[in-house]
Amino acid sequence: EPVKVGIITTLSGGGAGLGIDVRDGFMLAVKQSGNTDIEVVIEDDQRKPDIAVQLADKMIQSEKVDVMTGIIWSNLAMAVIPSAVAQDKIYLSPNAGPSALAGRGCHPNYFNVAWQNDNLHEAAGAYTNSAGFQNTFILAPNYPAGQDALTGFKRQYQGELAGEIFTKLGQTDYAAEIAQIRASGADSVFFFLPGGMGISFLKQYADSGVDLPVVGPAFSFDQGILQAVGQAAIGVKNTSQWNKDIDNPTNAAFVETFQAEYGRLPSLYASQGFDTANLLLSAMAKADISDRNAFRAALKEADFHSTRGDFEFGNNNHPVQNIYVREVIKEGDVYTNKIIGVALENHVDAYAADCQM
Amino acid sequence: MTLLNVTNIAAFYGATQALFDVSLRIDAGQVLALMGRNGMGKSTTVKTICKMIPVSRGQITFHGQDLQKVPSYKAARLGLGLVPEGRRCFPNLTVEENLIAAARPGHWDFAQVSALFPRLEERRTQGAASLSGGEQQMLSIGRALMTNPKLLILDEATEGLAPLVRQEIWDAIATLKHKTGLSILVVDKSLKELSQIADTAMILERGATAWSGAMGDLTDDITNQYLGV
Amino acid sequence: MSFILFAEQVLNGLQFGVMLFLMSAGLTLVFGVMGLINLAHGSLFMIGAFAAAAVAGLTGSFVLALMAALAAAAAAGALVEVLVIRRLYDRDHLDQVLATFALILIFSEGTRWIFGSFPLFLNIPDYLSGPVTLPGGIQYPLYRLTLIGIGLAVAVGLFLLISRTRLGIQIRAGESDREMIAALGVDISKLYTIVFALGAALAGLAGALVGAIQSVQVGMGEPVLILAFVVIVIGGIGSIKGALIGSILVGLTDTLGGLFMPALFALFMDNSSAATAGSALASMLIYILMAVVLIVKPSGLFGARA
Amino acid sequence: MTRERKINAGLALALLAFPLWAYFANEPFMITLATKVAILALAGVGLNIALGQGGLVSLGHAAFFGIGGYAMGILASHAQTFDPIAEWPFLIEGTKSMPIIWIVAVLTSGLAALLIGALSLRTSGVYFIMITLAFGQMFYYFAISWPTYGGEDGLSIYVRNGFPGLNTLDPIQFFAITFVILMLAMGFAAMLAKSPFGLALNAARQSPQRVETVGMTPYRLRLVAFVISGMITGLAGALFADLNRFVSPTMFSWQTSGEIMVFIIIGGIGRLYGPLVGAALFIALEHILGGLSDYWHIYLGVLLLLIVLFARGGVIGSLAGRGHAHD
Amino acid sequence: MTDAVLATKGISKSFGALQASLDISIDLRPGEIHALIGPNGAGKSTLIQQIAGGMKPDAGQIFLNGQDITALGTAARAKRGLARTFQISALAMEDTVLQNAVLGALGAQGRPFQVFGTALGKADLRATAEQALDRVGLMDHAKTRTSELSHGQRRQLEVAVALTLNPKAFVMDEPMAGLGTRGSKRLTGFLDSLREQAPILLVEHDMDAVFTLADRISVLVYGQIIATGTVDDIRANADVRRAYLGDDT
Ligand SMILES: Nc1ncnc2c1ncn2[C@@H]1O[C@H](COP(=O)(O)OP(=O)(O)OP(=O)(O)O)[C@@H](O)[C@H]1O
Ligand SMILES: Nc1ncnc2c1ncn2[C@@H]1O[C@H](COP(=O)(O)OP(=O)(O)OP(=O)(O)O)[C@@H](O)[C@H]1O
Ligand SMILES: [Mg+2]
Ligand SMILES: [Mg+2]
Repeated sequence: EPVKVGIITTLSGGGAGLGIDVRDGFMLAVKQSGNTDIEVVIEDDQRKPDIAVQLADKMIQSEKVDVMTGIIWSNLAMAVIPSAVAQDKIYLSPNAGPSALAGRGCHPNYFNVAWQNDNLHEAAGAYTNSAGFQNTFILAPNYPAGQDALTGFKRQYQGELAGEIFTKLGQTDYAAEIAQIRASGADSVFFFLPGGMGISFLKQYADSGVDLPVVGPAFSFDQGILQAVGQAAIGVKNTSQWNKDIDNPTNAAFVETFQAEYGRLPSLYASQGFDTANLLLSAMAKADISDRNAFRAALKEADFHSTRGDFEFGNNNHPVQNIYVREVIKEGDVYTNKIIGVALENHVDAYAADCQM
Repeated sequence: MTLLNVTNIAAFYGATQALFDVSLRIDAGQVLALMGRNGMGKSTTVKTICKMIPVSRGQITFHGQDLQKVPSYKAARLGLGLVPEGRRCFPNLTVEENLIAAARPGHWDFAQVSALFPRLEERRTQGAASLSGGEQQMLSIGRALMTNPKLLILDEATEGLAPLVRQEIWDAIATLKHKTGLSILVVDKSLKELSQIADTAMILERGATAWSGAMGDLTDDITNQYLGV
Repeated sequence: MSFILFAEQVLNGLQFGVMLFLMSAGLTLVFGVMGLINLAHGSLFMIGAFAAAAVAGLTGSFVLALMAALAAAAAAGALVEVLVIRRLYDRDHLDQVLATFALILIFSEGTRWIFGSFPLFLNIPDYLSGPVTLPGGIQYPLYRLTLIGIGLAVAVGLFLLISRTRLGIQIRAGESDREMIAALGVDISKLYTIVFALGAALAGLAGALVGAIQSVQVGMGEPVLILAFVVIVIGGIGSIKGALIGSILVGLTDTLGGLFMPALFALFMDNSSAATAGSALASMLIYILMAVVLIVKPSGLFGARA
Repeated sequence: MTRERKINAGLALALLAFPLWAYFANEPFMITLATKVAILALAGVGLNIALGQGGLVSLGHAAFFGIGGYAMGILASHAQTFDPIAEWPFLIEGTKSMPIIWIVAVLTSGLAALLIGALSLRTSGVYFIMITLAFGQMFYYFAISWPTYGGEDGLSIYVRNGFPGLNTLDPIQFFAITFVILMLAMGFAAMLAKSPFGLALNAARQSPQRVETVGMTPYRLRLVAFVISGMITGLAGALFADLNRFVSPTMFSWQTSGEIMVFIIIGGIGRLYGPLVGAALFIALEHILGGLSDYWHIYLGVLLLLIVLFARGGVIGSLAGRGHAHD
Repeated sequence: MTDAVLATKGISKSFGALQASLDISIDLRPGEIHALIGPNGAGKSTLIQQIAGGMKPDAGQIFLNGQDITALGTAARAKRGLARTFQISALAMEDTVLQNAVLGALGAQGRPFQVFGTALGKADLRATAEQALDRVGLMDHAKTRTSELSHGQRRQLEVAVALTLNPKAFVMDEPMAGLGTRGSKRLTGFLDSLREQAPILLVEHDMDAVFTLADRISVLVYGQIIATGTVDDIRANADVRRAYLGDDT
């Protein structure tokens, strides 16, 4: 029986790049599979929660989809996922992994193919320890994901905090924060500033003359935005569950075909979209969507070739995976990342224990 | 040579008609006095000539050009210099700036205007808002002259001024007429001064021409009928 | 808090303020002279940044990039004025708000259509990068100092333009009596186009200058636009002086507020919640400032009319 | 009577007929869209009392819309977790009852409108537009950074709140609720316009001096109108939150204020059915254009521009001719 | 002074350097029409504004029926019985003539916050309004939109709205302005009949009307009253002829 998939993702306005990458990665896998039993509807949420909710209603009520995916942002995820899974739709998250859905709020219909939100931050904390930093300065925007980021970092980090700052969401000028970093006597800086915020911060940081080492999650250093950050990012260490140099055939083929298809290097988000589709395809091969229990079990097995190598779900349907440390380098004219180590091995998120499923 | 020719114009404010078939003519070097009691349409006539309000019927030509077809700034550039009712100096500008704003090349420049109204030279940097009424009037005339007009239009240039100041203004107008041969359309209420300066005259009564002719032909009967109380 | 940190933050506030001034100057000019609310002013900021990034990408020259920003924004401004804005002068503010809101949509999506969804790259030129040491041992990025310099120079230039040149005099005359200045032979619609293009060029310049230290991306203009409105309302609409003082006030409030508010809250809260609460209040601070100014002076600090 | 009346009756019928068609055609999403139109139109009806009748161009009505939304979100989330909102000075429990939520939404947004209005109405013109914007932004930033109720993530309510005797999760029944409320609000707005208060308010917009010289204070008239306006928009906010079963600070953003205003302008300022037409057109465009291209905002922009430039008086104004509305 | 309905005592007002009112004391006695004349910009409208409450005097006091009303706002003065008309018509232009008159009646009634029932359906309001319209002869135009009225009819409507307040004193700023000769004559007759109801402080440039109507005339020049007296006094006053009337009058 054919499976109908609804992708709600951000395709216009700020942050559209992420949604486009997820969509392109997903569609690439579907195309490569040659499977004609899968029908995909794609809608643009404009990064607005109310639009996302409506689109979800539309997909469930009108399009009658079986599986949903695509949401990038945690706040949109929180608006859509709980009610979708309650209506017995399967949801495969290609990016957002809010803690509320990982712990007590976990659900058998909800699978996260990317990470729990805290993971990359925790990894950054772990790396900061191993790199020998004792007094780090941490900052993130003042919104839930930002607060989670600092909490996640502190969960692993063992040294002192030279300072802890919440910036304004959408802030573009970090001169004031950089001045505080300069005055704080820190030995390193951890920051989580997704999208344009990270670009601005790094450019300004590089120009400020403060030359403390910088650590962050992959979001600010990924393929889509590195070119805009430019020289300022070189040498920065960041944590990610994926990189284009992870050595396995699936990944190599993915990087190559993605580049051939779309004319650009794949990003983290593209890999997540690609994995999501492959997970779905693997379950379709094993079970019929009309038999929800069998289908869920097939998903849980995660019997597919991931770009990350082996892929495994924990008890809360979130990945148990390695998180790597990457370094920003320049290859020819292109800024990109290279893996330099493993920050956390087979990492299970902190909320898994709370999940009664 | 006919400089300004207004033929059978009508004009409205919203639904109320303010001008009915008004015609007038000014030749080069002439002074025309436009008279009439309050609210009879003198200022309205002036405003239609300067393209501040549209005419609904009739024709206005200046220097042979049909003014109907040009916007107000082009009409001004053809050589219409307006001293509007209520002076309308730019209050946020100084005296000098008021003059500069209007300046176009020609005989009249800041020095010439200062020579005509020495008072303006003294007040050069003062804001127009704080000038006395008479000074504002001088400034408004000076400003119109700075555009080097062919026809100077004075609407109530002596209104509300102390007699002494009035006299100064009249003297200046006389100078303009006799020394520079400027054509002038003058709207005013003081018959005595008008009769000394104007060549032709015209009286408006409720938006229509009541009388027109040479200034010399204006008899006491006529003025009593149309201008008296 | 050390003196150096404080001094650096004051400089930061100043720099932020000066950039805001470039945005607000055009906005206040357009509003003061033409009575037009232009929500699309932020799009001109964005156009400047994109033009600069594109030209810098092609030629590698920062100076050329700045020129391109000025030219592109001015051209876009003039074009929009002639095609759309001109029809709005006699309309009420609501129509202006809606029409210029529509322009934002067109500009933003149009830019995304041309340049794609990913942020663009525009970097500080080498000769302006890195910090310099100021008297008192303050380390401060050279580029930001340059921004302060450029901003203040533009402020002085604009002030001279408006107060000393014939064009400026005519602009101010048009502000108080549009009909009269036309009756004196000044082509008021051309004047308006010039003013609009000038305002646009300043916004474009600000976009390019800021683009080099931030990310050049679609939608970058709107947050600045809101701030610029706050600035001109605080300063008093139509006043260049008000825009400058308002900008610096907003710049300092925002920067120092972000610094002091969490510190203030830390006096009676634990650090983490003080950081949260303090920065929450800090982000509301300029709006509070604006509300207070308007409640005390309903037409802004230097506003003539309401 | 007039042509506008006939158009209005047609519009009300259309709003009723569309979801009924969708119900029988088994297109529940179309009902949801119609519900959204009704709710946003309600917000517009609220703003239109301030804007159309009072001449108060508020760019901060998102504040009331958001307060209504959060009234629902906060009450329902406490009911969801059985965690009282306050225990002192007396016990306040959450609730999942729509009528109670509505009352709270209307009262809190009315209170906020009283405060904001009392301060903002001291200014006028663009300053008023901007100071209302400023208040809206204060709420926006507050909601984003206040972690208790979800901050930027917002609050999710998993099940729609209840209304005695109805199954609110059934799209057509929830639509019926919003439709009735919208019609009541429009009836109220129509009555207001003709009432002595409406007469005075409309006169205060056209000539405040006149109103003063006959012994009334424009400030007070406007303040009352602003409060009524805020209350209705607040109620719309509560319904909107229930429609989505979700609230977030986006409801407070200036774009939300702008959109509500856009509905009114598209439909026709001061026209009773203006907000309905505007909201319907906007949502239809969003729905249809959104399917055409990733860059559909361009088309939306061009369309809006054409409406402002060439359809003066909004859609209703163009259809019905110049009636009782100001430019 | 004690029997004056309306009086000012030492009113002064300046705009920056401009002295618009200087120590002005005038009064309005029962049953009289007191005309205020003077050149443009002399400060007549400014004085009217201060009396009506639209502008605060820098110094001096204003009394209505012996009570000091200087501190009151426009609306409060209107409630106490001070009715004014504007130099430039201030009416609700989109509303009908009747609605404008009802607005006056509503103000007089003092309960503007009624949201139930229609304004035109309130019998008491409507009666007051129609009566006033009838008196100025506008009843035929009750349903006309005000913006469609001629200039003269608008002036009549202004007076009608003032009448709905059943005022103790009228303050009128150039009611004849823009009326034709016939219109002025009609309004002159009407104002003449109005003085029995309440006295009128009348600012007017139309000397025919002023000389016909006025019991007393005050002449304002550069913010100062230079003369007050009967029509004949004023016509004969040399200062007044010089400052305002001129020699031809
Ligand atoms: N802006 C306006 N709107 C409506 N009517 C107007 C307007 N300006 C003038 N009027 C009317 O048009 C008529 C002619 O006015 P105009 O100003 O031309 O008179 P005038 O002869 O210049 O009088 P004055 O000697 O008082 O200046 C008057 O009845 C006046 O009331
Ligand atoms: N708000 C103000 N600010 C500054 N100056 C003002 C203000 N209001 C009036 N004036 C000035 O005060 C003077 C008196 O004005 P006013 O309107 O009282 O004159 P008026 O006697 O009524 O004249 P008219 O007969 O032309 O109506 C004028 O010079 C005017 O420009
Ligand atoms: Mg005149
Ligand atoms: Mg006056």
